[in-house]
Amino acid sequence: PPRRPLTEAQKDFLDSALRVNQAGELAATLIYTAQTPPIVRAHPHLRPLMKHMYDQEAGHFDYFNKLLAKHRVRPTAMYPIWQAAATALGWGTAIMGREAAMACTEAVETEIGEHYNEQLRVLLDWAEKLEKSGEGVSEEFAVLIKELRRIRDEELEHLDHAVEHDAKEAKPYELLTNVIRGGCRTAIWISERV
Amino acid sequence: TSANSSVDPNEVSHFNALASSWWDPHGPSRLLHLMNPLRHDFISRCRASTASSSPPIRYLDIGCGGGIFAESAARLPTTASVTAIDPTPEVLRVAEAHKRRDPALMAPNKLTYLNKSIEELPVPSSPAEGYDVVSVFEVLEHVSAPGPFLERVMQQVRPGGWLVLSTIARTWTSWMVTNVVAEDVLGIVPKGTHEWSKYVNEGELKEWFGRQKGWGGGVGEMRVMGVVYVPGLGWKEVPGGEGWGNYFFGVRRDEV
Amino acid sequence: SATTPEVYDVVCVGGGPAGLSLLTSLRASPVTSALKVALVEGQDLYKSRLRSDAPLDSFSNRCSSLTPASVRNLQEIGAWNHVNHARVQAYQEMQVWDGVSDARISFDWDSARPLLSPRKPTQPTTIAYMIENVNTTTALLSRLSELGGVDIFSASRVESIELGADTEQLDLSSWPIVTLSNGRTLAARLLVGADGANSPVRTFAGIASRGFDYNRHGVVASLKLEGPGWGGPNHKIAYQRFLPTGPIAMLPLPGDMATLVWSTTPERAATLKSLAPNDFVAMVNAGFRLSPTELEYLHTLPSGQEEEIAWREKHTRVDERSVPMRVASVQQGTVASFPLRMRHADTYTGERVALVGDAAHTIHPLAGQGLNQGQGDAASLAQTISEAVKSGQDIGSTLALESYNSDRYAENNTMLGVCDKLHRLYSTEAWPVVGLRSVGLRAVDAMGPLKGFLMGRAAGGS
Amino acid sequence: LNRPPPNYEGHVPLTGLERLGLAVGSGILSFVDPRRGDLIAAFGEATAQPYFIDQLRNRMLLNPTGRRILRDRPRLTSTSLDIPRLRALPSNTLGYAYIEWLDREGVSPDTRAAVRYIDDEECAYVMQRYRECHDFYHALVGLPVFREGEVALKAFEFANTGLPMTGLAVFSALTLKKAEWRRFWDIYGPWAVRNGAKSDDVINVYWEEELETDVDELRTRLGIEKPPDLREIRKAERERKKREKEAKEAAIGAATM
Amino acid sequence: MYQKGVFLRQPLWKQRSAYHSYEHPESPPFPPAESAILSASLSHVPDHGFTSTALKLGARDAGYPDVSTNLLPRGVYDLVNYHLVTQRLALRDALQFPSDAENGKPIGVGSKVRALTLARLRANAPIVHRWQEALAIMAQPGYVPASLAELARLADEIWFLAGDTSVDMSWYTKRATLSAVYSASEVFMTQDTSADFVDTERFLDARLADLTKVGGLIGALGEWVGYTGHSVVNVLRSKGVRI
Amino acid sequence: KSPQDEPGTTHFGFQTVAEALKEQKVAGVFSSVASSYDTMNDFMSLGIHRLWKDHFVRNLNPGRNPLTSPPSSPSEPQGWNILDIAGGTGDIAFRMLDHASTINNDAHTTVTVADINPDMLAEGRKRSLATPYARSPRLKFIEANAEKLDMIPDSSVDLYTVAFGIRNFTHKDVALREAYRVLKPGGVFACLEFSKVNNPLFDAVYKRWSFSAIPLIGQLVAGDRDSYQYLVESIERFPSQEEFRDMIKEAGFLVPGQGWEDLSLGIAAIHKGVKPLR
Repeated sequence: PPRRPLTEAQKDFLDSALRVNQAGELAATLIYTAQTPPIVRAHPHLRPLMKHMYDQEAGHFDYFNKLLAKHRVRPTAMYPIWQAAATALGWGTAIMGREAAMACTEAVETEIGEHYNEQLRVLLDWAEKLEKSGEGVSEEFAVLIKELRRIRDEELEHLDHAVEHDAKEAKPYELLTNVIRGGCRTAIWISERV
Repeated sequence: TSANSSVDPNEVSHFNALASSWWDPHGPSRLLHLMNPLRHDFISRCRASTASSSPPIRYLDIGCGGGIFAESAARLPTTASVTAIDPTPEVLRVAEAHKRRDPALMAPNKLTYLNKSIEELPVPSSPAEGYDVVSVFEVLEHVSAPGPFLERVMQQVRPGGWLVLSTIARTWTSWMVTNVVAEDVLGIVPKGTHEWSKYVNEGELKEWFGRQKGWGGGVGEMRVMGVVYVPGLGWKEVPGGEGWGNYFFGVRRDEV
Repeated sequence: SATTPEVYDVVCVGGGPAGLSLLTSLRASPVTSALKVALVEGQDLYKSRLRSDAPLDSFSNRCSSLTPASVRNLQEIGAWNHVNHARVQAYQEMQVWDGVSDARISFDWDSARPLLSPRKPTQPTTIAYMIENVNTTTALLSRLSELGGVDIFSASRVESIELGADTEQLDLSSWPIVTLSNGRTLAARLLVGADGANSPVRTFAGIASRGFDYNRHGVVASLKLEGPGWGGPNHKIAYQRFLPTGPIAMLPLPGDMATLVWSTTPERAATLKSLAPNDFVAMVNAGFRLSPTELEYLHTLPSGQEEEIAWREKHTRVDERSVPMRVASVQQGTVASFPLRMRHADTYTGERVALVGDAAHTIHPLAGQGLNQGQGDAASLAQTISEAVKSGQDIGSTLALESYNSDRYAENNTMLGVCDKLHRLYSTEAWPVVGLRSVGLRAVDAMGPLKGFLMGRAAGGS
Repeated sequence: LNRPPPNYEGHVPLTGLERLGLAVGSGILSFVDPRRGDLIAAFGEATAQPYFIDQLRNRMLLNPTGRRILRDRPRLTSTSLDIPRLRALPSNTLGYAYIEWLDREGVSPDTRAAVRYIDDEECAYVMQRYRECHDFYHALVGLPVFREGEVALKAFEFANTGLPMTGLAVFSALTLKKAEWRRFWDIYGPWAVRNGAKSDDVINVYWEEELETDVDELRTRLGIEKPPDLREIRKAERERKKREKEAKEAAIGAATM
Repeated sequence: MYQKGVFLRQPLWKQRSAYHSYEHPESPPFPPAESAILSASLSHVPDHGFTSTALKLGARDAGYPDVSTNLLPRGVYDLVNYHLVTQRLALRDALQFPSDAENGKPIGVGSKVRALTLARLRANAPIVHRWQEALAIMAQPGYVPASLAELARLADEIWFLAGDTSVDMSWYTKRATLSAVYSASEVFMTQDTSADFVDTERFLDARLADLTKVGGLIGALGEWVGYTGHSVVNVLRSKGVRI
Repeated sequence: KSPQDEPGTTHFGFQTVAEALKEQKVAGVFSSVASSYDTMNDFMSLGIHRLWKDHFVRNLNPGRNPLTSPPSSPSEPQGWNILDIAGGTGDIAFRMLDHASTINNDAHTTVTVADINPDMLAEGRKRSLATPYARSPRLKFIEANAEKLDMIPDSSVDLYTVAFGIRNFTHKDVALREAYRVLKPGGVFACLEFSKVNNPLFDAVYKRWSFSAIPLIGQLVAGDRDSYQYLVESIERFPSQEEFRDMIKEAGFLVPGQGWEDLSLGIAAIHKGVKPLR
């Protein structure tokens, strides 16, 4: 059967999902960029790790940029505000010390990982329905699902790195992680809409 | 993480963190690093003032910590060998790891670390076996009984050699500077490093060594240099500073 | 063997003036002479040396002005007497004027003295020395070979730079390992990057370099004037005229020779380079005499400038003594151009890495400070290394290198900023800006002490 | 009073103060009595000096024909122009229009005063050239010499050359009668500004070589639209007013009977 | 499909989402009946303008009685909107850019934008003498948001067809400035009497030139501020300040 | 009819009654209310219903303007043939005729007013005497049940309007199919009716007003609480905008845009449908 056009709700979901992912990856790259100088100056042995994590995040960011341009999705209007916020967050936690920076990475990565899982659940649900209706999953969706899985796994890998480098020992651990996770959730909620 | 994967990664990263805290230029031990050049100046000033033996010199560093002074002494061209002892094994492993990063220090018995306290260190069989320079930097203020400690240390010094130490005077200003400002306000020294009651005044040292026979007999054989840390500019020599702050104290064992 | 790298204390990549000056300082000072030092250079150092008997009527078009401070530094490290002095030209006065409004300032020590006291005879009258870059490098090279003790890898490119390995005997994981084109590997306790604007060492150290492209090209040429200059052979004058498209400068060389540095737009630079010699000579003379509008038209002509300029000069009133002597001829094959950029690295030091010269910063040539900054960097780094050796520190540790960065970064940054702002100030013809800057220029010219202070700073501060 | 030496024969170097005095004096007097051609000329020279004449010369320097004019330095006098030959030219050519215009206005090319107060010798020639070509501008745009036409042309010249004298001359429009002012404000003012700014520099036209070209073709080449002919409008205006008067009288006549 | 609280998911201001799928076909912009009436009415616009008369005539042409013009929810505004949407969608195949310009180097995005904007303006030519009516209709308070949304979609279409793939803040500034330039040129065109709208073309070029100049200035200023900020931080770091 | 009723019964306000009985009850309500019908509507909508009706008619723009539309072939009827269902008092009919003749100066458009309730028709005839169309052939009153319009031939009507009437029909879907039958291809079904308020906050206030105040006023002014109670309940029973639009679609009509236009935040709504050409 010929492929049916996407419903309005599906298009809305994809539109805001891609927008929020791009905003998230932008924030992630800027956090690492701001964290690297102070951290690497104090702990030179961390330079390869920070570079590795940054390269992966830059890869994600580039992937979502291409996706946004290809599917003509509007980037978030809060772009400069997220840029400033992410740089401030990265630099602030780096100044508070290595553990605080790792705790910040841990908090952000848990939030982003959870968010990707949520999106994957919806997409898998669509794929299942398309499969059942015999229309078959479009190549677009298949690639998107595969990429989202890969990106989520890399984010969780960063999470493990952070925990491995004493993220838990940051001084105000509870306060710091909760504030950052709350911030991330609000940012995600806003980016879905604006 | 290091090649041998048998070690649990958490432990390795914890060790890396501790090691980098010793050798982090902006870390907690920044002040000690900045004090190194002054230590070498003081030693060369002490040795120059009296006709002591010509180089190469054998050093003994007591309470070497991460090896900050020991490594720099080992690199000097005039140094024959450096022996550095410290009771805590953890810190010595840090020093050992950092030593392997510099081929110059890997020359045979150029720089040896011993996990011994001063008591366990064997007394040199003959006076000539002693060390030309015995350094006790930032240790005295952590020792509960300075008297017996110094007696054991003095046995290690070769006649004509120098005992050099640096510590903090027990005064109101030193309490304010080291405990309140350095540790709590600026946080440039980790909390709980110093205990004010154990500080030793320069006058007490001078009087104590005066009573030791065979020590500091000749003129200029007992020297003092007061120093203070100015944030932004580093350690600065302050004449008369020994009265109220950090100071260096050097005493020579008489040629017998 | 290729596997275990040779361990060096200092490996300097790049044999330019900055790198050579650093190595010469290290070899010359007793404290640091014990260090094991290596120099890596892509071109063949020896082939490009200045022949001692090079004729005095042909000069390289790559010249720079050495400030008295740089010369003093070269003297200290013993390189100055290796210089071919016959090819060096000191100049005692510098005329700078605004091409649009003809506001003029003249830098010379006797007009820059404090108001009351007459100039002390002992004070030097020279502002700076014009010297070919190749002359400087040859002098440094001969001084270096005189000192000996440097493993020079000439004509060998740097294949790659990576961090070493943590083996049983040694932990070189923080040491940069340089692999050369001939397969040799050098482990550097301190890797010095003196390897030019896009320096591989800087990229290895992960240090970003920020700045602007000026969309301008510097046209250089060696010229023969009609005479030794209005001040005679022992009072040489340098000239710089600020045109809206960029400054045009004529710097004196021995005898009747002079070197030209004309910063202009890429299109105009291309036109200038394509001109016949006589037209080019006429254009250089016009550059100092005719109005910016005239020059704008002349650059549109493919050829025939000479005749057009001859006519126009009859109708333009110019005080010949306040502009350089007429150019007689241009030395064949010396007309070339290079893009002008401003770059500044984020920091000069990293773990076991230090940057000197063009690798750390590229500056607009209008103040002729490019080479001097490099010499200043080299001297300061040599001083830092000797302090570290004296106090037994590992010369590659970031702690030891801190003093170099804090000593040079702010000063270079100010000089870069001043030249950049001067370039922007003088690249417009809007009459309000022209009016203000001309008033400012005349004011500074009138105030002797302020001018003296500026000349002191430009002469290298120390 | 030691004046600096003149740069060219007939040059009278002025100090800043004298220049100001000349400018103000000649300005006011020429405003009062516009027929004083020499005063207008002096006013033009006094005000052009510091910046404006240089701008005009620079615009000539940037244009190939402008440079040729500066190099050849042609002069427009009755001798240099072969008047009879021009009369024989076909009626649509510039030369013929110029001569026919000269006869109609009863003006000769020699009435132009020499330039004396511009310091730079080349700028003096530029002012001289501008003054001599002034009549050609009349021919080109067909504006008559009497006050209204002159003001309209001055407005055009101001927009085209930027000389302050032409700009200030526009103020003399205040002395126009109501209807003339209305016409200037509605038709000729906007025409002058739009065409003056948009078209090429008239100073860069080598008139001597353009004598044979067709006037309309030259006008389109320079990008100037021909303004409505002022004479016809005035004639039509007058007839209309005359007819109105007669009609009014007839009406009064009828009423009285 | 996506159950999370619908009210929460509803974007603050409802706009047709821009996700363009390449495999799933696009649903047609107008239902068949409406597009029949509207396309027929468009042909009457040159004579009757954007009025209900044109709608009635269009309905009649499409075989509908006059009354069925009620099929259009917003009446005459739908006719204007129909014109805008069809012209926007027609842009896609209006211009085929040769793979590379005659001098070898590929045509820049800027010149493509200019060509596309000009093509869109020229598409208004047949009804330009009626366009001021349309502008009046669009200016009614009820229809202003819809018209602005359509203008934004046009700007997005032009930038997309020109091959612009930037998805950061410049995405907004580019579309906003292009919308402003386009609407200014459109208004200018309504009173342009020159042959083949040469004046409009010159007007458009002037505005685009202003745009690049201002863009260049802002870009240079941003670059300079960024550089100065970094150099201040670097100088502080070189003096040992721990930032 | 809500599904849970047994077959054959329908709801009368909130009571469930046998279907046959509903028509009688409805007729009873309207007979008693006929005279004060307008006052009732005023109270129900605070007088706004007059504005709604004006907007409704202007929006439909009845009548063919000979000046602007092309000269139609003689065979084609000049004006529109409009059928106004449940328009007893003629509110809509008079407005349609006024609009057609004054705005579109069309003298041929005819309006047929049909209502099930003779009293409402009588009221309508009485009022029509005061209008210029008293005895003109352009206005006809017929008594008919919207679900059985036998007297109207197929595909004969241009415009089928029903204002505040359809909520009282027992079988709305049948009435809709009947409308589909009588309308010409391209003809328009237009319905103005009370509807659901979409803003939850405003809805709560409106419910308080309609359920407590209106029956009370009905009793005080018209002395008839039950009729007003029924009217208010019937509004609540009436399907929402989406549901009613879907019913129109099921009847075969093409629906413009989203299908309805809310008036005063949804207190009332205009639903439209166009019979496709086929």
